[in-house]
Amino acid sequence: MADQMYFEDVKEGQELAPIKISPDKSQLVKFAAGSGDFNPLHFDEKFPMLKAMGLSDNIVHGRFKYAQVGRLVFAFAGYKGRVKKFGVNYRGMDMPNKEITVGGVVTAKRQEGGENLVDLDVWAQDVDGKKTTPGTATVALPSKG
Amino acid sequence: MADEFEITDEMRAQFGVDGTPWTYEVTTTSVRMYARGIGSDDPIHYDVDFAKSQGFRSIVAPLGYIGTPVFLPGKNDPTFGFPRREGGPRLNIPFKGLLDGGTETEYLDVICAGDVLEETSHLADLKLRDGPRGKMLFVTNEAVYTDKATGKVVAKQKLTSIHM
Amino acid sequence: MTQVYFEDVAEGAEIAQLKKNCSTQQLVLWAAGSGDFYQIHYDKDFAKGTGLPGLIVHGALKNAFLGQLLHDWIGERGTLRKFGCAYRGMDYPAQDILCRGVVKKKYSDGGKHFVELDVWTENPEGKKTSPGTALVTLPSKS
Amino acid sequence: MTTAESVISDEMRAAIGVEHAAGVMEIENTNCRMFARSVGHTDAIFYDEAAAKARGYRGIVAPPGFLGTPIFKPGSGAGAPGETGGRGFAVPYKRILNGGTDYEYFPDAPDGDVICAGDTITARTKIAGFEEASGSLGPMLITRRETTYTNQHGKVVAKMYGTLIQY
Repeated sequence: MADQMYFEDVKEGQELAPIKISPDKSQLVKFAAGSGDFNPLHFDEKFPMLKAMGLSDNIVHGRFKYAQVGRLVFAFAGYKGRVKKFGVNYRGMDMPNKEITVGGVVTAKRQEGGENLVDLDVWAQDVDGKKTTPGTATVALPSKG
Repeated sequence: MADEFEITDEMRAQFGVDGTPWTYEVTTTSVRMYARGIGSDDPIHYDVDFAKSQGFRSIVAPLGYIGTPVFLPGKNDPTFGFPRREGGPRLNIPFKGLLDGGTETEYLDVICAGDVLEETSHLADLKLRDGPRGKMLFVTNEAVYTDKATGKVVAKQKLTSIHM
Repeated sequence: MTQVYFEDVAEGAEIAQLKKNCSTQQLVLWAAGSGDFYQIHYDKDFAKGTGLPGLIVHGALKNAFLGQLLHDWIGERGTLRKFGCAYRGMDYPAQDILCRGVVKKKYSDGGKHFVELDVWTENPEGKKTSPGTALVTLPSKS
Repeated sequence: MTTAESVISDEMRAAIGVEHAAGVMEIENTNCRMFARSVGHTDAIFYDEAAAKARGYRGIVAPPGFLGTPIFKPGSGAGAPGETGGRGFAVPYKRILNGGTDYEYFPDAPDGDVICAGDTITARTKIAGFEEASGSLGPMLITRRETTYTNQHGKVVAKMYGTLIQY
């Protein structure tokens, strides 16, 4: 875990340290185990629904990408920060073994209800740069003061 | 038929009507398994002593994980594990296609191993839009998670599915 | 579930069979349940890369099936003392795995009523892919 | 095979009976249910705490063959105790097989107990012995391992006997 980020350190337009991950089938099976979502769409290449959906390979769980955005935001908040809210929309599919880059940027800082809040745009994007999973997050950071 | 589908007042009347509550458990082994599943190596999700040294009750649930529903054979979905509970909204949706539209979680507290949560879920929103292949129905359900020990709401999660 | 009693059991008699047939999903469920994420059980290409014909069923899952066979047979008042098997042959997804057991010996000792069994899993050709033994106690009617 | 060709070294003989570092296994509601679900168990004592207590157990019962989940540390192997012991010796065989696994339980009080959710189990593995044999695979070394599982009350609740075949 990187050093704790403080509210005073943050500037609008600041980019978050990205996470890159290329989930293989083993990773997706572990995610099935962790999340309880055992939909064969994500690990069985013979699953009939794949063909019905016009797909030639398994697809990455949307919630896996959501969780990667969660990792990004959690790392930004640090152990002393608190993630208040984070959400994404699933706009495109990602395939196993293809690199997914999870990124974010600070869109606003504000103080509200005694908290130092930072608003973020967050996303997961595929190798072609398409944001398959865009979203937003709000994090409360500690203050140095 | 799907093309003639309209959102009715009867459907809107189901907004906010909770289904039967269900218990979700957050355990050390379940937190670690989820953390492994997302590829995290942050000790805050694995090492109880370390998490306590950082001021947490126990290892911290990774964002996006709000516990595992109690699984009872015949009462939970065998693929997804979620409870097939009685009560709650029942929509008669004529669309065949289904996509996961989005997930949004609001946290009111940090969720840690050892937490036992009561989850209630209700229909929060319906939206009908025209897509390239006809009508698309956006169904948003909201789940509210309450810590059974303290009675406090710790998280709210909105799940949107797209029917088309 | 009806309770089986020590007096009901005869040496040489077969116990109720348990039939299994593993989907790929069940192998992934087992990976989650057991913590064994070795890819030969769910990644076809990986399995073939190790020289296997395709995905194979975990040996430990077949062992656990035998555990279920015994647990279901002994009923609420029986106890499972020992069970296990050797891994002698591979089983594959979407093929029947028949779990069977035969009473080898029964005896009473120290007020307990013991039953020894031969247990095994069998593939569709009738080959015993996981032969093993078990020791249980059953309640007595007396 | 003659004894002159034995692959069992003095180092291996000295390792017999020596316990490896103990591992801690956690038994919880969630992992008992997951294991039971993955086998296809139907008995409610593996899923439902109230049903298990009604049958006289302390909590959800660990299904047969389930001895808990080792505490996972990132970057380390996740293998359960007893799964890998005995592979570290220099022997002239390249291939390895899991020969089989047997479980023994000690359900009788006062010395034994039934494994239930909430238990923390300490697992200690040792090599019980080596054997050499010659079979259809050619000459082989059989390593017998034994793992003892002791719960938080100091009661031995299970033993696992594993067989590793190198050939």
